[in-house]
Amino acid sequence: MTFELVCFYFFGSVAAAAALAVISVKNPVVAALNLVLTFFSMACVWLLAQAEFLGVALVLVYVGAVMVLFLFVVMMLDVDFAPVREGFVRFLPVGILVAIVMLVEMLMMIGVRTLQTPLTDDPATLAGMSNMGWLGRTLFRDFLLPFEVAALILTVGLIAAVTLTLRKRTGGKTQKPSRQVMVKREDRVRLVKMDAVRKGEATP
Amino acid sequence: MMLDKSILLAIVLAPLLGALIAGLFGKRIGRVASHSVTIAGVGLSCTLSIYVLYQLVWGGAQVFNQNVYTWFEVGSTSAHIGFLVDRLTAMMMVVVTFVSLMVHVYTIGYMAEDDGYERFFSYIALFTFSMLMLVMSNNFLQLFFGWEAVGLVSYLLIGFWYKRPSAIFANMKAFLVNRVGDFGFLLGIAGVLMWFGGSLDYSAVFAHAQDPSIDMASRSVELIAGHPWHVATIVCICLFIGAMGKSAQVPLHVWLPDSMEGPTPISALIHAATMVTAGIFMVARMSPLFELSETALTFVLVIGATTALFTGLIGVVQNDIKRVVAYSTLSQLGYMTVALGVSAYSAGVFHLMTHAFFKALLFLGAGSVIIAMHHEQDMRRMGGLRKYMPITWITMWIGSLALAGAPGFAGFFSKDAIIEAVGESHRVGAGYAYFCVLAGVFITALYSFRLLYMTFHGKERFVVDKAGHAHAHDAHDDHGHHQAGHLAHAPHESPWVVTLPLVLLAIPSVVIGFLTIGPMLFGDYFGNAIFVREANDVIGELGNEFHGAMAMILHGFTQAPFWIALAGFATATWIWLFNPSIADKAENALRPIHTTLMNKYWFDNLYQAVFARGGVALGRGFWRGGDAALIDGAINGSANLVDRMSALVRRLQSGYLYHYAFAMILGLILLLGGSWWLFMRIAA
Amino acid sequence: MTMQFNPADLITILPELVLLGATCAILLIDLFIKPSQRNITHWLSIASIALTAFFVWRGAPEIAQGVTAFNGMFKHDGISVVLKQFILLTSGLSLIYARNYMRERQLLIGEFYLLILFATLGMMLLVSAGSLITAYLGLELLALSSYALVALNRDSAISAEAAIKYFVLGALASGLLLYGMSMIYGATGTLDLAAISGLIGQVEHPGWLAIGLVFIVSGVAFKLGAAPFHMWLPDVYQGAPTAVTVFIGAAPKIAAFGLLYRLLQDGLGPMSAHWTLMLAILSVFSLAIGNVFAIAQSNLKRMLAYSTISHVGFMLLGFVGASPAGYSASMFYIISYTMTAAVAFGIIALLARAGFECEEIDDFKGLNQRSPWYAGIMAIAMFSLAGVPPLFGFFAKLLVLNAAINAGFLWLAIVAIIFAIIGIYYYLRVVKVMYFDDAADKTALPPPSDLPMRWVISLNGLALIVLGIAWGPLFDWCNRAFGI
Amino acid sequence: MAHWPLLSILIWLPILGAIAVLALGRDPRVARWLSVFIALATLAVSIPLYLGYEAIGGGMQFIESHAWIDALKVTYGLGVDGISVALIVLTTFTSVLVIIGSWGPIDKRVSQYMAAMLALEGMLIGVFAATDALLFYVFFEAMLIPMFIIIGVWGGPNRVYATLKFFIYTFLGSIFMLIGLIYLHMKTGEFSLAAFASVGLSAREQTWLFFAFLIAFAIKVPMWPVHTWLPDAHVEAPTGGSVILAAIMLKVGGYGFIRFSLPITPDASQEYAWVVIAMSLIAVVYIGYVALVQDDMKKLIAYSSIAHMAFVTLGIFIALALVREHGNPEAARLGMQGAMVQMISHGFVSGAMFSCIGVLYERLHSRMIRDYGGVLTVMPWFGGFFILFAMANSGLPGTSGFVGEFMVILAAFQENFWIAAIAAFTLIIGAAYTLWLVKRVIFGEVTNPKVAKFKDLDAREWIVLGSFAVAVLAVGVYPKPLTDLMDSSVLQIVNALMLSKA
Amino acid sequence: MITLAHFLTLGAVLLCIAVAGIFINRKNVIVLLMCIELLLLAVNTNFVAFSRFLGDPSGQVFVFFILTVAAAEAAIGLAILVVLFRNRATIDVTDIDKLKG
Repeated sequence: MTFELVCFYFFGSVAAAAALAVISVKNPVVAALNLVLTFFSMACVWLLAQAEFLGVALVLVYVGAVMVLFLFVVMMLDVDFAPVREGFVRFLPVGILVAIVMLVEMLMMIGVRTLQTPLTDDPATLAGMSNMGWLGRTLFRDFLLPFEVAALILTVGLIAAVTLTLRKRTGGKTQKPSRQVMVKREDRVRLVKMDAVRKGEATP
Repeated sequence: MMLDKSILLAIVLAPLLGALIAGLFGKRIGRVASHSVTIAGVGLSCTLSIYVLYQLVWGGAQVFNQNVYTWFEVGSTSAHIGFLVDRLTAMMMVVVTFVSLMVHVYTIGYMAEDDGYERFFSYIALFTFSMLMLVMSNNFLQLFFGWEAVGLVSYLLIGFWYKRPSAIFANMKAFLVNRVGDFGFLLGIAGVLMWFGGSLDYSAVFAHAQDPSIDMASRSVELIAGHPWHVATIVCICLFIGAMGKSAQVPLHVWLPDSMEGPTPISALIHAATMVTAGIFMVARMSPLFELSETALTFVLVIGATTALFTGLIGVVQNDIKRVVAYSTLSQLGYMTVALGVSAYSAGVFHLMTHAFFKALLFLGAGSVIIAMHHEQDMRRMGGLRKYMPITWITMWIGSLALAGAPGFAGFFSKDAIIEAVGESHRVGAGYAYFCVLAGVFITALYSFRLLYMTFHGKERFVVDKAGHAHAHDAHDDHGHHQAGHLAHAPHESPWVVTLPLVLLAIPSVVIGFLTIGPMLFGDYFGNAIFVREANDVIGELGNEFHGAMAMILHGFTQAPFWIALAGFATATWIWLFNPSIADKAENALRPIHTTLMNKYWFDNLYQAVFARGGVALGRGFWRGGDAALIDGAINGSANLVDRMSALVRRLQSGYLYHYAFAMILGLILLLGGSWWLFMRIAA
Repeated sequence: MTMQFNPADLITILPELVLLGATCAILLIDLFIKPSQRNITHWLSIASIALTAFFVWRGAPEIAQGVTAFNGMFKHDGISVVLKQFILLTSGLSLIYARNYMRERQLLIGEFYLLILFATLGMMLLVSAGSLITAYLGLELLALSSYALVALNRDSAISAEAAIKYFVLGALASGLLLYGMSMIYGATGTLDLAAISGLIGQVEHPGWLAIGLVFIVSGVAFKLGAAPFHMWLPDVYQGAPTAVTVFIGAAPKIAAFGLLYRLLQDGLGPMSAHWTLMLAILSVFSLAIGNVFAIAQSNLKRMLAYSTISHVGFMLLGFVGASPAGYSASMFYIISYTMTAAVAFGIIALLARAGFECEEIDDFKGLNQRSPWYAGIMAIAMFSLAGVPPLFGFFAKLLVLNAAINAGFLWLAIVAIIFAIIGIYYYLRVVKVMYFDDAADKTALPPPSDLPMRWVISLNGLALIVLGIAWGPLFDWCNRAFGI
Repeated sequence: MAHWPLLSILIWLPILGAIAVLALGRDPRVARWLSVFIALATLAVSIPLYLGYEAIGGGMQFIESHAWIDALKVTYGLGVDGISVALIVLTTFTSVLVIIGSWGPIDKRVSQYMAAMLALEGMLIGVFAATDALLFYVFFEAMLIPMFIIIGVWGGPNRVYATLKFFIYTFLGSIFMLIGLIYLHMKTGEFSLAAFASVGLSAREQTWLFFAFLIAFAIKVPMWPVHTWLPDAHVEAPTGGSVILAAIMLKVGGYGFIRFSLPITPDASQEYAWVVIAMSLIAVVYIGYVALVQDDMKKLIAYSSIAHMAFVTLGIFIALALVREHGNPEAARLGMQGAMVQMISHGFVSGAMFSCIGVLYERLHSRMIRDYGGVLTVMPWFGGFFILFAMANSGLPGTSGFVGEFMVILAAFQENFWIAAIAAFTLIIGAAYTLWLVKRVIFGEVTNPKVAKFKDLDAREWIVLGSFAVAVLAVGVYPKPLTDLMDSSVLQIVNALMLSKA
Repeated sequence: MITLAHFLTLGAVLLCIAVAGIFINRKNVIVLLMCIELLLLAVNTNFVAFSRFLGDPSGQVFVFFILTVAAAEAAIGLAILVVLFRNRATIDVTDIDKLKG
């Protein structure tokens, strides 16, 4: 039971708990904050695996950008607290069961019980460089094409997001002086001829 | 010397040509042209037939047996159209063409006012063609062709007045009953092809049948496992079933009386003289086969005897003049069949010939009466006609005497020969047959003279109202349109075109038997056209006592048949000539018997109930129950099932995201499990 | 293992570069033109696709096993050539079929073209993926564009619904795919497909491979729309604007085929014993669900969506043999399917008018009286989908059945034809509606204003007959791609 | 003339003609004349085929073979033997009459109708001429499309049900055959029928192949119990459709048995011949009775068609049984010939009957027997024709209807007396339902005032019925040319039956 | 001391939670998007762990790309969400059922 293991268990359990909270709490804002917590603790877990860059990136990208976006949207749409539907309770055990079955199958096939691969020392340090350099080198040498494609994906994301959300304001009130001066009486006033109201017939 | 093929072709084709012309262009060329062309055709073939007969008998011509063309040829199996003309055939040809010619002439008068005139001539000429094809055939295929062709024409002619419900019912009935016979006949032919040397030609088949090295008589086969039957028996019985249909033997006789719905000339030509005797001819022709099977001959004998007696009985109670003659025809056909049954083929054929003449005479006479009575056929509304139509009267007497077998007349010789042949025979059932034929003699005399008396003698049972010349001559095809028993004007003798044939037929009715019995029965007329085994040769034995026709007449007076016939004559005279009231008394006294006879032993009702209605019911069952309910039910059912299933399962596509995801995960888990299991198997 | 960047690689991906460049150019140009001049964008996009196709043809590798670039991340071989050609073809077709429809709905915006072009680029990368990562990125490029395209009609509630469903499930699927990739990576220690298939023999944790395989198959099955991972498909096809349906109904299927082939054959080929069975199961599911669900549909787009599922099931028949012959049969099948589906959806888009979607089956009543020509083309498409000779679809079915039977999966072939018989029914229903029923109004339909579209769709329809009679060359092409 | 690709011309002339009719046929008159012209041209082309075919030897002739799909060794292989020639001539002959006959009744979308008919003709010829199984299958299936359209568009009130049933039923049958063909392709590596016939197959393979083929062809023939699509299809189809369907399409089934079942799976066919024979006999009796009670003329004739086609299947499999069990090739030839003649004859007779009903339908727009009666009084010529064809339908000697049944019964007798007896029952039941029909429709008093206004045949109908009549009588009176045409081909098939495969 | 099993287990657990979240969830779509992020997180954990234990950087590079894509994905997802909300005024999962059958 080394220190790392203690940390791992701590962060791991926190992450799992927070993840559970994400899917179970009613309030989306709370869910989002729980998600943030999950990310934080997972980042720490990654750090335990000496993936410093990714750990930091996770915090920056997700907690810094994505989650904020989420919260923003939640606020913007001010979604009401959805009442729990009756179908939910009936369905819950089945769902949980399925999830557990899946988990068990996966763990069995991964063979976690027999799996005792010890943590070797950091390949990056073996390579004599920081984790960041280690990654960067690979990224820009071997993964040039994917890197470009990733850029494209971001572009698409940009285009798509804009296309879908940007819309011209309709119904905005602006003055058009030219039309104002050209206005005629007929446009404004209408003379209606009515025959006088006689007694008896009026006001049904 | 050899007969010329072209002559034979001419004999066959002349009537066909006439028929086609009259049929296709009748309306254009008109009545006279139509009947002249057909009569010319039939006349030609009649003269040529007589010439052929002459050549064969006196000209010393060889038997003609040649194929005209090959119908089909598949491997070793081949079928041809061809002629076999020996004396038997020649005799038939003369009879057929002669009677046909008479009927043609007669028709000119009889159908004078019918608007189907041309059609009618075309039909009868066509019939002549078909009948000639039948008798002149040298193989089974053509025989069957003619067989069905005459059936077709008879169908068309019975239904000649196709607006009458009764007529179109009768013609369908006739055709179907004949088809029952043909069903057997066709199987018989198939049997011949299979067992008698794989050929359809008479000569080959007969040769095979008589080949001592094969001994067909004892060859047998098991149609039902464990029950060996002689092939000869199977084949012959099948063939004879065909004959039963065509020659109206019990129980397939029911169509013949109804066929009287057709115009009278047809009754004379087809349903008395020629077509119905085709069965007799066929059996005689097949004598080499029938000789192989005692069983089959017994079958023939019993059927014939039954027909001879019991159909005659019905004749006694009939009041429709034509029907009386029709039943007498049935009974006479029975006689012929009996003759065949005792292997007296020549006697059968001999009776066929004589019967053809006098029965045609009787029918035409009856027709002449009917004309006079304006299509009144009920004898109870006749009587005393002799003074109005002497020729008809006399010729009818001649015909009846011949029918009753008065010594010297044609019928006497043939019938006597048959009776004696039966007496001679030792075949199983001969005793029964002997009784039947003797009793039949009495019955025959009874109804024959009953007919004469009720029609020509006694007091007139019809009224002549002077008014109403208006509808004196309107369409023949609906009789009884005016009040029953009332005539537009007094009956009178028919025109010469009607009476001439009567006279011309009366002559042979008298003399033909006297002239031909010698050669035909006891001479060597038929040569080897007819084959009889020594053991069965009753005619041969009779031949020993035969000392000429005259002697036979004298001998006849001493024989039972004569006295029985006389008794019948006396009874008839006593009852219907002098005190008809007895008839009614007897009728009441013998009520059950009378009803039985009136209902023709309920054959028709039975068939109607079982086959007609039963068939329809069965069909409905198959259709509604089998096709609609079961088969289509299954098919449409499965289609609907898919539809309903689809409508049901589509709910699974609930539209809810989480269900979709859930389905995916379930699939994933399924695959995981499967692959885990597989993985374990491979690991292990 | 690190190696320097090799400029020759740029030549290899020249077609992709061309398309990319053209797309960026269009992106810029479109910013500066008035909406009324959208035709410029339209024709530029089509031209760029044509140009790309030309370069694909020029750049077709001589050697059978093809060439790789970027350390094997990009694989250019006969297969990718064929697939790319048809991806470009169908994308071009969908652009042509789309214009009129989109214009009438004020949706003819530059982004539409950009997204389709990016998606096309993604598909091209996808089908020549030589490494898990290329496959993933190509897939995402395609997927993200598709999500946006489906939602493109911002004022349509059902489009948005379709888009969100598509997005969530699609993300889930790619998540699963990624998980599978991670296990594969863990087991083999490499992302390079060729290397993976080389290493599979001596992995110490075959279980990881198995689990990775399952997740990958699930992910790909989703993209293909194979049951039970199909449920997004009907909703998306129906919800998306028809013009978009034309696109996502055609080209991405070819790409998905490419993905399936790259991952399972190139990467996990040695594990075929496992995945052939999985695919067989998926195939049965897809055939059953697709055909049975389709019968009850009244919306033509939705019906065609289900029919797509059943056709995917048929296409998978070719994979169960894990043999080149089978792959080429499947490729032939997917090509024939996309060509036919393009016609079917295209006709819907063609008949649709502003404010009238013409996507209910009943909208086609009496079409033969109103516009015999297009009724005829639609009928051809339907019979081809039903697999009636002498049309394209029949021979495709023939080939995959042949493949399945040769692979010893006779039972599967029989299952397939039984469901094919059920399937006949709903295709015939469309023909029945067009030919046997009477239209509400007998007036002849005005021919669609878009002349090029009329011509192209007619040619596309006739191609179904021509390729039905002379399908040999195409078949040979597929065979050559797989080195047969 | 032999160096011309006659068969290809025969196939493609009508199909391309169909396209031409579609293209030019805006004006109905143009469509009619053009289609008649094309049909006549096709007929004309089929004459040199008949003349040029050397009956002696009876092998495949006019062979055309071009590679179609090299990869699968699929060939565009055409060739005819006597049987095919007979059927092709039947097709071209009937098609002309059908198109002429459709001039009057078809008034809406004429060009489409004519085009469908022509395309159908071409495909039918293709089926009869194909020597490559896949090519055969393509034509076999493709012909469903035009028929589907014909019934569905120009059919009666219940046409949709009928045509869907027709299409799905037939498709269901044939698709199993497709599996069989693919399997055989796997065994042989090619699709040529010759190769299929020569490849050795185990008993098990043969059995399931046999049943795969049986389903396909039994539905096409159709045999009891999978016949129920036929009455519906006939009742709803327009006259021309019924004629083509009865006269030719059904023959494809019988032809398939001869071309596929017998040569490819002889042993299984022998083992299960009793199944087919039983089905045929049931059809003769059962269907006969069902026909008896129909009150719809077309349905009646449709059922009688089933009963008559039963003689085809009976003849074919009787032949097989005779060869295999009795070693009696002579009788087998007779049976096979009978089956073939029956096919041709039924083509004429049923075509003629349906044309007759079409003539009546045109005048009264009813197919119900009860609406008619006494037609002979107002239409003497028509009545004559009708009676003639009715007689042919009930197998009267001297008409074509008799020949085939006669041969088959003769052959069946040599196999087994009882089979022959049941088969011969058709003499009675067949006559019963046909003559009853005649009695109720043609004879009798005119009850329906509309009937009284009937006009007799016009020239167009004269041509159609007259031609049929000539054909019926010609085959009936002198079948030898027909049998000679097919004899040696039949001989080859029968000889092939003798060798086992397993 | 930490073994690979720990990481893989944690990844699997997160994955299952995320998946369960997707199909159990009855609330609004945003949570679904969050679940997707969780899913990717699980995957990333796997990659990180493997790459670490294999001593091969490409795994972590892959994670880098996944993060990138995830960001774009989130953007698009939220955009679609907004569109949906504008049309429907709700993003409740149970209300998104116009397309079905």
